[in-house]
Amino acid sequence: MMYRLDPHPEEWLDRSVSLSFSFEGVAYQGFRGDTISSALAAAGAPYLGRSFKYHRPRHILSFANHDSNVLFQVDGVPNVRGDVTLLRDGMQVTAINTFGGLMRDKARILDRLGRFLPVGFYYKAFHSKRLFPRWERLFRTLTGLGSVAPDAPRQTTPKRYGFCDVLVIGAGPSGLSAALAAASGGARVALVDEAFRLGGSGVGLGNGEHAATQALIKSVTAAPAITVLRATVAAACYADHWVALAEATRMTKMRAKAVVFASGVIEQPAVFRNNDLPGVILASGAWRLAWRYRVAPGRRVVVIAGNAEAYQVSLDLHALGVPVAAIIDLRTAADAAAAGDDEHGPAACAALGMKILEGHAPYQAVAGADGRVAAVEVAPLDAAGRILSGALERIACDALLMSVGWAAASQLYLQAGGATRFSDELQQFVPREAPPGTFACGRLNGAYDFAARVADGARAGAEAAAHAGFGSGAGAPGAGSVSGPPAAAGRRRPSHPFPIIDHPAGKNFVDFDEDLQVKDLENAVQEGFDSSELMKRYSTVGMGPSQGKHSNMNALRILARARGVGVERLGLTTARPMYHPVPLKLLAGRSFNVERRTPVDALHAALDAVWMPAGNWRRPEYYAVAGQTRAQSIDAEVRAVRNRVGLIDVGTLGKIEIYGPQAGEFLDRAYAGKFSNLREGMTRYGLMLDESGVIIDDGVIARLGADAFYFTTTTGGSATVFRELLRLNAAWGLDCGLVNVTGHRAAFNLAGPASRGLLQPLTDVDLCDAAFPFLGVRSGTVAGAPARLLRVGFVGELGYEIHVAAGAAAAVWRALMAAGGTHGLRPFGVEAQRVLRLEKGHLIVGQDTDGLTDPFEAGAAWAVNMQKPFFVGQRSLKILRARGPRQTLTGIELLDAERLPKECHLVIAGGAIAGRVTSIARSPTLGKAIGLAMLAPELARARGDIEIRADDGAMLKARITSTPFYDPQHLRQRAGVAA
Amino acid sequence: MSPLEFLPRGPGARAGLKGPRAAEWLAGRGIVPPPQPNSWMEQCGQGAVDASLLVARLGTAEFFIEAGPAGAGAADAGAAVAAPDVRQLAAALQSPPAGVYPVLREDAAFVLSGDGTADVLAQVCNVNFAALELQAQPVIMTLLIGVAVLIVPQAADGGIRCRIWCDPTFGAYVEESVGRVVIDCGGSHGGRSV
Amino acid sequence: MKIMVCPLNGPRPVSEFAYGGEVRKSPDPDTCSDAEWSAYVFNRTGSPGVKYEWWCHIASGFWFIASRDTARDVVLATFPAEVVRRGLPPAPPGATP
Amino acid sequence: MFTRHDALKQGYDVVIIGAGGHGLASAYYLARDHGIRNIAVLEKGYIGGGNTGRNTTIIRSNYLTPEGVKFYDESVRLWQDLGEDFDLNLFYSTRGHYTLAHTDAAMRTMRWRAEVNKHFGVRSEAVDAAFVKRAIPSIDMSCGGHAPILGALFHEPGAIARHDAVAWGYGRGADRRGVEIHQQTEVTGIRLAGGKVVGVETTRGPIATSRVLCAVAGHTPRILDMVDLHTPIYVHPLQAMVSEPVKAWLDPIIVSGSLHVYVSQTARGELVMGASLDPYELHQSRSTLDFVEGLSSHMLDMFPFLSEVKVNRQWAGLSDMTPDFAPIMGVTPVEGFFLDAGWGTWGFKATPVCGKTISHTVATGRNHPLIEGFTLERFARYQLTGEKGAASVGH
Repeated sequence: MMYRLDPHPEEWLDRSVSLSFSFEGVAYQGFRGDTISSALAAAGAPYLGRSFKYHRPRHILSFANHDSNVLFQVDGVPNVRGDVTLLRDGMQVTAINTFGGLMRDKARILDRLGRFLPVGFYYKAFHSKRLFPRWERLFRTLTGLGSVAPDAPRQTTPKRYGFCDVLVIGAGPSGLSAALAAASGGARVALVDEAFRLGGSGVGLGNGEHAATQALIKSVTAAPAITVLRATVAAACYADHWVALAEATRMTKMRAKAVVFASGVIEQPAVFRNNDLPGVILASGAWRLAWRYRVAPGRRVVVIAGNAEAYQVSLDLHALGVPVAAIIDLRTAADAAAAGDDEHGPAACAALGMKILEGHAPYQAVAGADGRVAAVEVAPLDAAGRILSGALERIACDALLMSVGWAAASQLYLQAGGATRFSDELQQFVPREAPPGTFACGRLNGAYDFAARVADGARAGAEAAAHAGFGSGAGAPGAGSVSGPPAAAGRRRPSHPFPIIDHPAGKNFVDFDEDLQVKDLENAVQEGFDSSELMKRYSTVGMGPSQGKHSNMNALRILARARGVGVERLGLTTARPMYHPVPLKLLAGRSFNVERRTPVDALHAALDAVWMPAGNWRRPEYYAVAGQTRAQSIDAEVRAVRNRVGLIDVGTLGKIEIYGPQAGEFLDRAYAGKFSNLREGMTRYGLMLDESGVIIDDGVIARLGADAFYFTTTTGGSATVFRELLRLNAAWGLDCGLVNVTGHRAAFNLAGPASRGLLQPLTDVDLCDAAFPFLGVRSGTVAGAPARLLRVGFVGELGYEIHVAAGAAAAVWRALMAAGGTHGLRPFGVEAQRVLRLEKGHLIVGQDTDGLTDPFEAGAAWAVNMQKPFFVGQRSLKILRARGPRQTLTGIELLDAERLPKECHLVIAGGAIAGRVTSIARSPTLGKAIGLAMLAPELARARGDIEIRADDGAMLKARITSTPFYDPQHLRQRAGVAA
Repeated sequence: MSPLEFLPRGPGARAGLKGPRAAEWLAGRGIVPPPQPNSWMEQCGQGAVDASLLVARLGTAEFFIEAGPAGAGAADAGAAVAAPDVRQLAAALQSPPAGVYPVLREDAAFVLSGDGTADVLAQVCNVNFAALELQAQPVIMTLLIGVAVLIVPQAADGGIRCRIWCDPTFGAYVEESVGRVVIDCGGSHGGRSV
Repeated sequence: MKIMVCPLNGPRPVSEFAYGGEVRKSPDPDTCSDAEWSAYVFNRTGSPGVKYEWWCHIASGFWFIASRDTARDVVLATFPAEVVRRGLPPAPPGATP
Repeated sequence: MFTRHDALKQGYDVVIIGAGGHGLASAYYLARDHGIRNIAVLEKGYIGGGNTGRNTTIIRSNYLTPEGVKFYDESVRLWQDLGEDFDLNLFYSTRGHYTLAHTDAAMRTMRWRAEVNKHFGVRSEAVDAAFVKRAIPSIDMSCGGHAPILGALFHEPGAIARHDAVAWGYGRGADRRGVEIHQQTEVTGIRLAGGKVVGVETTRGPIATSRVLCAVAGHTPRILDMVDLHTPIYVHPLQAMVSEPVKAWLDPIIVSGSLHVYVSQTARGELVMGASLDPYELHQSRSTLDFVEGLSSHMLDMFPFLSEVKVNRQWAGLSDMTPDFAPIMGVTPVEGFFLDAGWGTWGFKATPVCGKTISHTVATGRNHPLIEGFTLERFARYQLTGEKGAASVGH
């Protein structure tokens, strides 16, 4: 049972503040500074969680942000890591994924069934088509970890861009020393570590290493050029030294000129039966618990040893007041000596009365009545490393520590493009080729002894600074660092080559996240999944929340043994972001969503506009009128335009000016029509094609002067069309220049028989037909503001598009509305405009055309001038004309105006699809239902009746008719019938 | 240092032009075009213009001119003085000679200044302002929370101060979004604060 | 995020740029066959290697040419757009086969 | 499950390049249905290690063109029996598939797809906002206020499956029928004589064969260079990410074109999420921060309550894209060289039907009727198969 030790001056606790919280409904106390796990451990909570698959009781393993069996539901937040989450007063904590509570989890039955559920089992069962759905429902209730609450609010947290010369990841001795070296070279350094305090988690209280580390910390905190980010996870490394740094409530996207990886190593468990019992802990975890939080792992502690650190930890624990009863060393004294260990450790431990068993291994841990570790059964190993289970010795303990080796925390280094090799001496993957600007040091780099780590850090820091342009060093730009580790470092072997002990009854866990045992991995290999990638995918080893940080290395050893090859032959699986899981909220940040508003947006709102989204814009779909339905309002808006006058904001259209002697030629090349022959003061419809002859945009092009044109694009196309025109201009190199005034100019369309009468008093432009004919463009003022007037007929009435500077827009709109009262002016929205243009048979690019429609199919050949020497799409049109249309845009009239099909309902002929309705509306003007349809050419040619199938299958009859439906001779827009 | 604030600036008097002969045209009107692409200069009372102007060179052949001294704030007396001259320029550009193309400038304009400006910029813009040589008077064309902007950064009592322009139809979005960040950073936005 | 060095605006994150595709020379539309033309319109050099590409700095509307190794996502050099008319320089060293 | 073959034979009746789902399915059906068993499947990496193991496992047939709908409908039919055929649990789980519409233009496309689907007997329906809200009560119908949901295309048969298992199932089935699967074996060249395929060069030596099938999604152009074939295929990366497991809360598969999101929850409880294609050509499966930032933001627009849910892992695959978003399959101008490519971002769902139709094509030398809309020469004829509307986002 764990318990709290007496206060220590360097503990990470503030015992003056005690915090109360609840766990599984029971009240607990902790101190400020405690993590959830340390507080529960100190309070002697027997279990902290259940495993994912077998629901076995689990407790602290690493106490270093890898305890994926100690995930909590905290105040509604799922999968909170207890080992690194600070305790808050009033926290409500429960274990996740239990059925009936942590202590009596009903699902623990799965532990008994375990032997019936080997890896791959799920692939081999329950797959009858009939039964799977039912089984999956059961499976889905059992799986998953924490739960989400659909009523939880959205959290927005800030994100920021950061910049530094050298980023150092990891603030252990090597990282601290790297930061100091880089800073002394004059570089601006950022030093990040996920712990709450600097210094890493190196043992060695007795031998001065701790004191030396404290000294480094002092200098780092005193150095103005070093920015320290504590409790910050370097979550991922992306291209060009772009590193995501995740804090509790903020993400920093750090751009560094060089990166030093001092991310250290992750202690690895020994694999033996019941190595997952509560009370079986990684030695470094127990050290962190005892040193930082003054929690003793137990009263009778036994250590499984595979390296020199085991003895160091035992001495430290002893010094911290934690009695160590025995040390079980997998190695004989000779092995240890061969591994470069001195005898000081064992001797000192023995002197303190610790029992030392060399050449022995744990056969299995034994659980007590409380389900926690109560003893360990050990036996000697033979020369081949096989355990002699005949000669078992039982040693009672309430804590079993594992100190058998390490795996490099190389994930970020690998993400940065670094390569590694497996070092047999060290039994660890070490950096091989580091990409330019990346430098590895410390234990990650194979430097283990304290002095070597500090020296290696200084070397990497200096090289990184040099790469960033500060001081001189091996790290001249271009070369990444592969130098080091210092010769001295390699000598002793910190990791045991095979800390894995077989047991006939299994439960010797390799992966605690996924409850994978040795035999599971061996089965995978037998099944033919005998590469590290395939084994990972089949067995799911390393796919849990800790991403294999405790399992990949041992899994590789097991794979190597099964295939009879060395680990170096296998290689690591790809290390992908994230290093630790990162909440969506941090990645999302504030979630900016670009919104665009025309200058008269507020005026629409004041007129009760009902909005519809249009790209980043919002546009009035129609203007709501009290007591009128949507349809009634739209009809009224249509009638206003036909009979009196209407005003619509068309400011979202793309608006472009082009100047220069070759402006006309440019337009001739960019558009399908001819514009170099357009008379000054006149406009012409423009159709834009892509190279394959497909219609991509349209607009009106106005000639303002010999060398000046003004033209519009569709709302949706404005940005992309302008960008493409700029590209064409750069490619063609004609003598002309483009100006995008989309947002700087507002535009309204004043349309209807009364438009002239309304507008004339407000403008100095003579609006009479003689002075300003249909399709003309004029410059002048409207309501005192400089304006361009385009007399165009999209809606098919006498009308004027009024283009003014954005700053003047509101005043002009108000003036028009004010003057409009006597003329029956009504603002109209996008829906009414759609009906109006449909009555005129005008197509909308993207609605009446699709991604493959050419001008011949759209009936827009009239807007194409094939005689021109060149235009984009021309050559393809020649081919398309020969190919013939695959569809033909056709006007239709519904025979039954009561029941309308919807847009995109299909035209059916002879039981086959023969086209689709692209536009449909009930025309208040004509009192009938009209539309456009893309029809099979032969059907369109036949000009008979067609059948449209509604979504309920009803067949609706329609008749092919010519367009325009309304005012076919365009008399109204040309002459402008007086109202 | 002064308190953090984000202020929208009024319409102001602005003119824009581009084209192969734009620089020449400006010079002919007594306005010295900044020699370097993407840089700005302040003109004080040279030649035809007798008030101070901000003249920015955007790329090689485009210019942006605003009335008032480079350090102009939300409302600046100097701006009012220079306004007529700038309006004259804009008017003259309506009938430009060959090789000079008028550019309508109805930008939304802002000033971000005070203690914490750098923190706000770090949240909305991926440019390392600390690395800029401000004495070279750079003009930054970049994206700010997804919107194309023109930024004139200036040294201001130990920190940085930015004048920002963007397409007016993005003005409200930029004002609200950046304003929210400014307020979160303890500053004030158009008078509003926490 | 990748850094792209814009000839006008200097080094900027690639998110400030729009990709305009590979620089491609069209056959003479007046003399080429339909097959040659459709090949030009639809076909692409899909395999990895160093390619000359159109890139646009969005905020300044500035188009330029970048030579980029599409196997490694490394930008080897950037040029003003005129090079497409003056003729592209030969592929620089560092090209992946 | 698989046999390890130490050496390559001197020749094979058919050589299949790529041991992903498509290559192995083709081998499986060639052996099972066409009696061709002397086949080598060559894989430069490991079985299912390409896009088969990188996709987001969505299976659907709610396409836009008749060619697409018929093809994928047949695929879905095959999928449903695959587990029993293989005697292997593919976790094939029919969840229902919603493609959300946030604009009236999108709503129109949904209706178009629904009508074409129904015409060919595929269960799809354009549904309104209320229907969506009932089906996914936890979704924020305003999507953060900037993309209100107007309705959706509801596709009942939409499903997910355990991606790796599909490759394993086909691989095991082929293996048992005598097909040789050679991993870590890279094709370095294809030998032609008189415009015909006569052999293949590999890192483990040459092989004689008269028929080669190229099924190497994302790497197709490199193989095409070996036979000097020019196609519209270009390669962009496609990224995805997965969350930590949480208790089951999401049954259907949700896709939003406007927000560029698709998401489903696996049987293990992970949320598998994807977005649209990376913006520029690249032949490298690197991850980017922009991707997870944008996707996370849009996920929270739809499901704000996931703010604290953690992203566990992100990855990428390479997609061969085509101008019309339809694949390129079948015979080619090079006799004996068959193509199964251009799968863009949706090849996984086509795995079984590809195996079926391509095996027929390889065995008979004539394109299977179901793939006639997908031939390479459609471009020269300007006869594109406009699938963009259904495929651009959605996978």
